[in-house]
Amino acid sequence: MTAAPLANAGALARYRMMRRIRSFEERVGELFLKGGSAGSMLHLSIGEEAVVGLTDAMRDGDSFTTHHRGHGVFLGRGGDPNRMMAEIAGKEDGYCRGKGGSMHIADRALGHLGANAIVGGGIPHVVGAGLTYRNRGTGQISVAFFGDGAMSQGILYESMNMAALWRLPVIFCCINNQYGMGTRVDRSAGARDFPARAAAFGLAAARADGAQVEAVHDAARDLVAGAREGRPGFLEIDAYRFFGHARMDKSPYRTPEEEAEGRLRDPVATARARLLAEGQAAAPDLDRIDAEAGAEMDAALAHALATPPPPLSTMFQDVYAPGTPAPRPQAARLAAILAEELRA
Amino acid sequence: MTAAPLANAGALARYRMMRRIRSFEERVGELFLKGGSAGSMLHLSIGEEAVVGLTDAMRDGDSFTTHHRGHGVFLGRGGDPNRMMAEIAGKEDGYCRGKGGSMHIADRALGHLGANAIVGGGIPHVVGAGLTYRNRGTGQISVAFFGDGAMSQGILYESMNMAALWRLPVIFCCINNQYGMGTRVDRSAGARDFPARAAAFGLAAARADGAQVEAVHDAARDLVAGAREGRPGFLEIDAYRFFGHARMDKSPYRTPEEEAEGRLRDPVATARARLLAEGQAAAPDLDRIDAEAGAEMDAALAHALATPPPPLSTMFQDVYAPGTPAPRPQAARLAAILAEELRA
Amino acid sequence: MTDTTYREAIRQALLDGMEADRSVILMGEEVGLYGGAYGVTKGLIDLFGADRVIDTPISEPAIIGAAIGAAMTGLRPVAELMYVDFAGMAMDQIANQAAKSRYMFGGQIGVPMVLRTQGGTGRSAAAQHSQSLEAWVMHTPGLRLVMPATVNDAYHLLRGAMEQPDPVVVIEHKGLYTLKGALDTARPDAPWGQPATRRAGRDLVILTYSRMLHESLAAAERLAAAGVEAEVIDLRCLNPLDEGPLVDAVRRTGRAMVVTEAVVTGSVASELAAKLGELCFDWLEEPILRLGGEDIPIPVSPALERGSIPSADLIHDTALWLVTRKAPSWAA
Amino acid sequence: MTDTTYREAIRQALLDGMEADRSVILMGEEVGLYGGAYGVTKGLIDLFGADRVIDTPISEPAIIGAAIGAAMTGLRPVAELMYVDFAGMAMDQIANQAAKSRYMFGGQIGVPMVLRTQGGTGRSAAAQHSQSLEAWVMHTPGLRLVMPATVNDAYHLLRGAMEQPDPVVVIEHKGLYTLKGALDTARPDAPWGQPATRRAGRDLVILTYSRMLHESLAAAERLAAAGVEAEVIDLRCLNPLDEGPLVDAVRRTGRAMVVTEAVVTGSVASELAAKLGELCFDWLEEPILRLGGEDIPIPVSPALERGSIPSADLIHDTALWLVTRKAPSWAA
Ligand SMILES: Cc1ncc(C[n+]2csc(CCOP(=O)(O)OP(=O)(O)O)c2C)c(N)n1
Ligand SMILES: Cc1ncc(C[n+]2csc(CCOP(=O)(O)OP(=O)(O)O)c2C)c(N)n1
Ligand SMILES: [Mg+2]
Ligand SMILES: [Mg+2]
Repeated sequence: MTAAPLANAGALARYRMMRRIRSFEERVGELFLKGGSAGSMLHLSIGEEAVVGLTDAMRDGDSFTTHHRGHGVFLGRGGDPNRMMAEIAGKEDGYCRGKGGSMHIADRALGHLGANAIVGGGIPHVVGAGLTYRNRGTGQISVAFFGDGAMSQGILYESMNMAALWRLPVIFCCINNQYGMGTRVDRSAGARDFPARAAAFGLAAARADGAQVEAVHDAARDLVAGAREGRPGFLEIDAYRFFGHARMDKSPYRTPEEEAEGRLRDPVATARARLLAEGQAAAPDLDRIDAEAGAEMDAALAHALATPPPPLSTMFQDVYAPGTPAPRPQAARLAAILAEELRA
Repeated sequence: MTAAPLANAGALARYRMMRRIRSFEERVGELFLKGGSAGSMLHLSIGEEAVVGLTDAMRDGDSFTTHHRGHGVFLGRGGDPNRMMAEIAGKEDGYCRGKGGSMHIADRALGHLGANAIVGGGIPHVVGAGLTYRNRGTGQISVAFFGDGAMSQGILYESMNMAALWRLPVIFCCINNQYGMGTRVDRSAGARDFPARAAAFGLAAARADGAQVEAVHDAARDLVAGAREGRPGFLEIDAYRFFGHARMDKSPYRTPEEEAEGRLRDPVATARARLLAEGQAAAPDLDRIDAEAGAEMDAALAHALATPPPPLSTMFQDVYAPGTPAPRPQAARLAAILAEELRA
Repeated sequence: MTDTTYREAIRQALLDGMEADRSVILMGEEVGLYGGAYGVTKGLIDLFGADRVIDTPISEPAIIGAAIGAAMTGLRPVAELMYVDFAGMAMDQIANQAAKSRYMFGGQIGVPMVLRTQGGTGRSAAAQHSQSLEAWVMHTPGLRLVMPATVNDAYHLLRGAMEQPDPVVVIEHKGLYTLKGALDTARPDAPWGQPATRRAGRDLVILTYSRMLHESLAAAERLAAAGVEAEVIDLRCLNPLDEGPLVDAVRRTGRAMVVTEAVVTGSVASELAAKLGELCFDWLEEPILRLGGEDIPIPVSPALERGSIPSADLIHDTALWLVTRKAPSWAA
Repeated sequence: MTDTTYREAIRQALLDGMEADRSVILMGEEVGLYGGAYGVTKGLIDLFGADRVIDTPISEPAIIGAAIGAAMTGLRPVAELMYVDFAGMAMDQIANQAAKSRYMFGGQIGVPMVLRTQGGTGRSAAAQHSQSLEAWVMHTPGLRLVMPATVNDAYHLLRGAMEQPDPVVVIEHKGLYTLKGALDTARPDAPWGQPATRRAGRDLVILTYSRMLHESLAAAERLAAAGVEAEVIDLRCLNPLDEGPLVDAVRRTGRAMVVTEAVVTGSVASELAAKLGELCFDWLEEPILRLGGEDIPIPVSPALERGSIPSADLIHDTALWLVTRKAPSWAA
């Protein structure tokens, strides 16, 4: 343990969170290799940890939706790695009882209104949340997290327009990792200035360097403050997707050189270097943080592997609210027909 | 007949066309009052005649799609008032054999790829047409005409993005008549600068005064020239919807004062005044043009009322291409079951 | 109990629902100042203000999406899709988001919203404004679906929908807004979720809903004159479907027809015929017949439009055949 | 005749179609550089260039819309919707535009395009990436619908689709891409538009399509061992449907099951059961049974996912009951 003064506890906390995200995502990769994940649609947010600059500017009670690459955002807002990893493994102990998986994770208590496997699908939900907060004057905000790919989805513009029109406490956060699957952003965007698009709809819009969590945080603080007062915002986090789109993708559509360069823009390493350089933390502090994060996520992985899958009968639960009849299983339907037949 | 020199035959031709549109739309209103229209979903383009500034900048072979308020655009591109009015009356002699009506009129020969009753529905079709022209190097362009209401439809932004990305010979023309049904544009748009939105997607964008057909024409000529060279464009025509949304709407949501003021921005009257003021035409010339337009559209109205409706059996045609079996009529299906039953 | 219209009954349900529960909001295109494309929401913005009666831009996907988010966070939105035909733009939000959220999230997050819309023919509104798309909704687990045919149901089915913990799609019929009838706000025609027998009969059962109820009842009157007693059951609540009473009626009569306005292929009529065919096989004297819209887009010409959907005549003739084996003239 | 995979057969059809007709273009998300989310279009961009193999932004409505415009003006686009689940965003362009243009415009403007997509379970892809939405398509007049189950059909149904004058939706199955089988590019399994009898049998007929064909054939093998001969018919072309051969088979055997992976309520199975119930009533010994997916969203857990759709076991047990009246254990 060292005695170095932690001038900026917030920056150190953000470093810790980013490290936890990195470690979590690495364990998700292991889960897959061990055959323990539910499917292979696992999208790692490694390289995008600076989103913590925004999640950390939010408050308890604020809500959010994420895209398919949302583990980092969720952890940033307090997600429990055990229940997350269990969900990714399709286990009963997971956040969604093994029904949602990586792409459909949610936590009502933490304001996580849901990850979404439809590109852009969760974006309008924050508009609705914003309506609730505005109508009730609660001071909450709601944030939509999505990728650069969603910049091509019409529903984003419909949603931004509504937010601006109705002055909703809402933020749209585009985590631009430069790729939508194999398509680099210059092959999907007719013009590359995303904040300009948002501004044209009347939003306060900014871009921040995704290698610098503190830069993201600075931009985020302003936008969050504005949103709370009914000035909706848009934030582009300029990052790089370190690995393939999903677990099976080896990214043959981009060069190793580009990847190597992109990975230099590592928000975790950058934050570490800065904390050290500015004397805000000493190496052993950070090493301990790293080790703790690793151990925490090792445990989450072990838990996910060990905990049991959901029983078959749970399949019929949660289609409708408790108290309303569940759908009749097919076997029961066939048996009903059969029973009648035998009787007749 | 007068001897006044017609310095600008184009301007006079545009006047004539605008007058024809005005007269046509007035007859559509009469058709409805006479009970001769197929339904009441009739959207008159009175007040928006300056769109002729763009249709007149297009060439033979160029294609276009329109929205539900597209009579004027179609006439501007050469639509036959007889067949148009007959279609609006749901008659067999109409452009679409009485199947489409006012909101689904088309003319393959003139490049009219279809009016659309879905706000925004026809916009992406010009992107596809643009692909065809680009791939074949034909030099044609394709233009989407739509209202300010479609500025809230996500598919517009998806389409503009594609056009910019692929450098397509395409123009998006927003006829802003200040209203989508009862909603004035400031109640539907988070920010009011539509060309700025288009520019943010990489389009050449302009706004023109919809009371001045020549101003529209000037802007349109530039955009059309650019589009032919693969620089897609966006044009907002700033106009006013003189009457209700559709035939039944008396516009209680706006004041008579506002209406009176809006109607001062009359492109037909403005053009007439300008032609006279600049000595490009004498009043008798213009009176004759007006009278001719009126007579022509009287004839179209009479034709539409007189010509017969389609026979019932045509209902089953055109679901699929000729040569492929038509859907079996229900009566035939029931009769087939019945016949078997009787036999059995 | 008062005499009123289908339109007024819906408006009354919205009004009563909004007074009963401050979390209810309305949102959609033209629901405020304009009062609704069919005048259903007239004046409600004056009563409840623009925060609770929200005119939206023409953005169907985001309207439904915003309603979902509002529902997730504590409001009870009644979102309006002006025509069910526009569902094509919003089916992702309807079927992938609203319908599946509770399930995907393991029961954590419900979406207590109502989607009001209207469909059907009768106004020469052509192929993109006249469809009956309830089959798309019915094929989507997680959604509930009700379709009122009467004035009283216009009120009660909507009121009930506003109290459900899960998304309910309410499809009105554009041809019924001016229908007159009795409204008793204290007494529904039947409990929410159950079918209603609109006419008793021993010879065959006609299963139907929405506007086709009235064609079916008209046919049944004429059948009675010919000595054939048709039972007419109004499904009302299509999904989940309370099949018990339908099964009982079909078994009792041994003959059944399902009548809908939708394109017959892949329709609710097909679902009903299939299901009842399974459950009533040994009781059936004749095949369960489907009567539906022709398998074509809706043409704008009034005559073609009318000709493309079942009429009381067609229902009558077909029913007569089912019972008396007397072939109608068109079956020659 | 070569042995290849379903994936390769589709790729070959695209390749041959593009070589045969210069107006054919491919467009969709990741169809170019990436080679398709399931690797189907690998390398085609190198062969035909970026003008004919067009990587699009993630804009499903505009992708389909652009394909429509291209088709209207002379190209023959094969647009790809990466997952049929995304149809929800694009149903307006599919059902209101592509399907209805020819009709609304009185026959003037056809839309000769193909919409390739894929559906189904088997990869733990969860509720928004595993659906079988063919019922939505089938309920839309103006569309044609084919769903290949075999390697040879993967080629021929797509090639045939690329020659149709009207929009064709081709729904592949994500669980079949690695299926191996014989491809004879000169000889389809049956003419385009018609069903194929995959196994003859006298005791009952199983009507199915797409991946459920293979479960059905596996069940039929086991049934044969028990002395029950099931005929297995692969629908292949679902709309318009060539009902003649189906009617013949059902009348011949008097017993029928329809097996699909889709949610059973409102499914193609319902349509088939209803239609054949009408046309085969007097020949039926037993009700036409529907086997389909459970009426739930698809859960991500592999065990739950598998448990939610019909298995060879379920098909076998149910068929055995239909023929022998021997109740399966789960019906106790
Ligand atoms: C509506 C829709 N279209 C396509 C897909 C398939 N898909 C999944 S992720 C993805 C790329 C998304 O890119 P981006 O938004 O940048 O997010 P990233 O994966 O880079 O985090 C695509 C095309 C989808 N899931 N949903
Ligand atoms: C997708 C869709 N949503 C809603 C409607 C109903 N509607 C028809 S016209 C209209 C207003 C359109 O306004 P605008 O685009 O400005 O065109 P204008 O009528 O002013 O010419 C609306 C909401 C529709 N036809 N399609
Ligand atoms: Mg990305
Ligand atoms: Mg307008």
